Amino acid sequence: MSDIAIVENLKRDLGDKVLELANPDVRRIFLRVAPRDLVPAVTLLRDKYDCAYLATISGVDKGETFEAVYHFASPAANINVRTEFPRSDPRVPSICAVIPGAILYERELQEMFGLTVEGIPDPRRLNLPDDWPEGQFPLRKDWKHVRPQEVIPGGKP
Amino acid sequence: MKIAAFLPELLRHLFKKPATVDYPFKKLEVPKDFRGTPFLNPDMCIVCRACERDCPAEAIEITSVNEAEKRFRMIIHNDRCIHCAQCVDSCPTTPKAMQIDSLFEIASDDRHKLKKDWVYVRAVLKPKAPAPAAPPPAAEPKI
Amino acid sequence: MAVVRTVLYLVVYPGLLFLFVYSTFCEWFDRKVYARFQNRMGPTHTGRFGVLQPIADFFKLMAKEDVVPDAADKRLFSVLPVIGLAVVSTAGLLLPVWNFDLANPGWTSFSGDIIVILYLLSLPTLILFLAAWSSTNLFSTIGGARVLTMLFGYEVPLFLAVLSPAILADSWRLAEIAAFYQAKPLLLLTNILGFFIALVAVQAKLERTPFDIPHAETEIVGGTFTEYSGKKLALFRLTFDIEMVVASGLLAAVFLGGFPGGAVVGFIHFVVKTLFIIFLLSLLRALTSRIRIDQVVSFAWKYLAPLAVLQLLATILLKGLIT
Amino acid sequence: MNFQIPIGPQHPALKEPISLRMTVDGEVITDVDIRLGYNHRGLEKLAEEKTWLQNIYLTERICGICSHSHSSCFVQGVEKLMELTPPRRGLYIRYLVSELERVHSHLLWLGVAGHEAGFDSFFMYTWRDREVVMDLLEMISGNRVHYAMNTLGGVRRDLDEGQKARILEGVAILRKRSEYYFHIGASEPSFVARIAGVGLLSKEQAVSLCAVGPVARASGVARDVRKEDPYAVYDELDFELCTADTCDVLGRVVVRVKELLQSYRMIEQMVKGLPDGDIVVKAPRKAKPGEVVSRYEAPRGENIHYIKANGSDKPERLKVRAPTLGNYAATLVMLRKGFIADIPLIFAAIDPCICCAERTVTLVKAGSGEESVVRMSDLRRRAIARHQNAPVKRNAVWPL
Repeated sequence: MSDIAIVENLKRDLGDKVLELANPDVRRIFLRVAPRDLVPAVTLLRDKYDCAYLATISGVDKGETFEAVYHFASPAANINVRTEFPRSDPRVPSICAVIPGAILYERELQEMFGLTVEGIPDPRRLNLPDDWPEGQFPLRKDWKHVRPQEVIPGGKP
Repeated sequence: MKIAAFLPELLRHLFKKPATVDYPFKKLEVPKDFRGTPFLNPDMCIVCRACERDCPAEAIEITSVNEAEKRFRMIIHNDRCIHCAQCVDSCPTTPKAMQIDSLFEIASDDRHKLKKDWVYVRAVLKPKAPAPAAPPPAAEPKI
Repeated sequence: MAVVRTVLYLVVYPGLLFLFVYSTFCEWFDRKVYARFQNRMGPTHTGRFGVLQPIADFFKLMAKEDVVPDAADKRLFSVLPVIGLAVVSTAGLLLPVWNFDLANPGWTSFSGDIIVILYLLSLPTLILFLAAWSSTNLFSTIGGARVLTMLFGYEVPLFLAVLSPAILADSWRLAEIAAFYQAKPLLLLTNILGFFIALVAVQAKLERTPFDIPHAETEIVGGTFTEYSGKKLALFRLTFDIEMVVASGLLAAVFLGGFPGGAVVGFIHFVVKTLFIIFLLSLLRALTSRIRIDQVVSFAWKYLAPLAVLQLLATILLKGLIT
Repeated sequence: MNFQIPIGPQHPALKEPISLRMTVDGEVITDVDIRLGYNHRGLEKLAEEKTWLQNIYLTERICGICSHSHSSCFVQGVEKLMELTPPRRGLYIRYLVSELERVHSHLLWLGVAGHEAGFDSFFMYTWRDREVVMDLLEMISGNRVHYAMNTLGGVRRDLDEGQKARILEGVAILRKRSEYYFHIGASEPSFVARIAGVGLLSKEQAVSLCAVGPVARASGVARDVRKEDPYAVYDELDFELCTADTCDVLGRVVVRVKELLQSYRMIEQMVKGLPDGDIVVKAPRKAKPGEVVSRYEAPRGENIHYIKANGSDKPERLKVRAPTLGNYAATLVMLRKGFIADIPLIFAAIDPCICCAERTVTLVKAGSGEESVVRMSDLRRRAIARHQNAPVKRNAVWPL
């Protein structure tokens, strides 16, 4: 199924839910939906477009809004679903019901950006250490890390 | 399913020379352009700081000892260096001021011994171009 | 004079000193042959061709810190290595190497000593289990359970395989069995099947690949020896080395026709035959991969035991024929 | 009565720190909980502070074994952002080194699988033959592990005739050895006994848990980025997709050895068909704003790099998803119902590159079994009882 065919079908199936649809490169399709339409869009992609394989979810901090890009990969093309939500109430629905493997990436999203993923089966912390202070979200742009001055043990500086 | 499928191979190797090399006593020679430790030949350097800017490990540090006589000092922190030879590629001079040798046994117990530094006067460019010997536009020195 | 001979027998020749030196030599031989099978060098720099490497390892371990876990049963934990060493060294004394004369059996070679040596050789397995059990470490508990489970696998085929030549030789005394086969070497060929079964079973007793499950380092870290360190670990490893020498000495005595000749010729026979058996053991070690504990038991009962019974049957039939 | 075994961060079977807590009943694993993060280096945050050129060497150090994969995936994406088209010869050399790296990674894995199963001779021989491909890589790129071959817009070193001849020679030796290992891997009874019927992952589980790479292909899922979404030169090379349908560790050994043989074919095609011309194109220092998803078939599975640029000379966001991460959910399903002896083998079967996958962790409900000391008698009784009714039905032929 070529890219153009996929784009046409997506427009037809999702209708008004599609806020933005781009095909910048061969076998690359970017689709933007509102957070509330995320789960139906993902279910449609899994059932009709054979995108059962979720590669990963990339969180992006765009200043006043957050953005989560869900990278699906079907044998035909790489379809990326994108949602934006304001920084004030960063909530996004969980797609673990549709794709069991997504739990991995949703927890990283939750931990690194401070988003709350509603309906996440296991909100445990991911790869940040247990004694990592609450409220610190490293991948946010405003989280600055000052590298300590390198001290070489022994001898002259 | 063959019993003792590995037997012929094992017996054949019983009296062959072992493949392992007795390293500290017998050394393997290193291929031609192996990436060892970067070093500077100061007379070629035009202090354009391309190497310092492009070094992924921030292992090159150029400080000016004395601005008037254009004396500079470059320190190569060989303990931080990742031996990628990007500094050699980014060096705009021909023949290259930054070069890399093929020395790989550089372990030492004190990191200070790994730091090498050169103090040099900035080379006066041969007046081939009428333009004054300004550093090439591509590099903006970051003092 | 007899007192001097006994002391010499106890302390020097097949006694402690000889067992210590020869077992470290055998370990070196095993490691070197195993390395050469794998096309690599093996120990080379400690002494000529690395001969002193096992001794160097032994003294290094003796100097290392000796940690006893506080939850462990201290007395049992520290006394077990010594008992293990003692048991295996006494088994070494029973080998028909020297100082025995066929006419009147002495304390070093009496009728029934094959049973005693087999019993003494299976004691270390129980000592290993106790060691694993008394160090209350998770991995060693599993290692201990595996040691026992494996015991049920290889013990019966080993006994059957070793006893069938004894039945043919119609005596339970190692020296007589060896003499019987020295007189009629052709009969040795009938025990070839028993020899291979015993080889595999001894490989399991010594816990060497493919049967090194109780201390498989990629699965349960150190297995039975996880908590042992320093002197205790050195003694345990020495116990295993001496056990290897004694087991291969036993197999050589029973299957390869003993060690004829007086002290010196007997000694050369002893060395050549045990080294040949150790060569076969390290060949077996290089050949296979470690198999799981349930596969050991099923392999032992599906293949080893029936073959051992078959060997026993053949021996009894042959015995009927030749008498 | 079961207790928890920590295959803790430090364990001889694990080359890198990862913690697996097994709830064990006798020798059978009933539940698994995995905990990562011991090797998390905050790579994505660091990438936002380095320039494009420096990031090549940063992404190369995500993983020691598949370093060229990550740097090629990154450079491929950035070249799209900067609208650079590297010359054909540069692309051929880049993907020649990536196929050589697949050969060295698979040979390494074969040895590790042998070592985990206790088959040390197999480990010694595979790693001795791996030196042939390591010397080739050192000859080409000047370093055995981090080749630093990639740069923006092409490759940094060229191949001359002598090197091309040496590569063809090396590949011929390696093909003969790989066929021998294929024969050994499938016929040495004690080794097959350890890998046949172990770590079962059915095809449906592989698809639903998003397994990637040889682990999915060993369960019959025919997905390979080089075929599905061919990048650069892979549409001009002919090679087959290697799958097996035994769904166990033996299948993964078979798939990886078949992939080795395919890689040899590709390397020969690339070396013989190496177009001439220059190898690199001048790259600007800044990238125009935009985003790109670049996919690459690493030896362990599919690499995804999502790169977003904001017009400066530093990336705004670099998201890396390494293949091992995709296989963790599948690992936990495989580990359940296995034996303790199988833990390192199943875990090694996905060829875990833990430092790659340190960005996320997966989970399974932790077993409730608490640590308890079992009395000796019932431990032995249970150990024996368990053998009579081995709960695991092995469908594969089991020679022992």
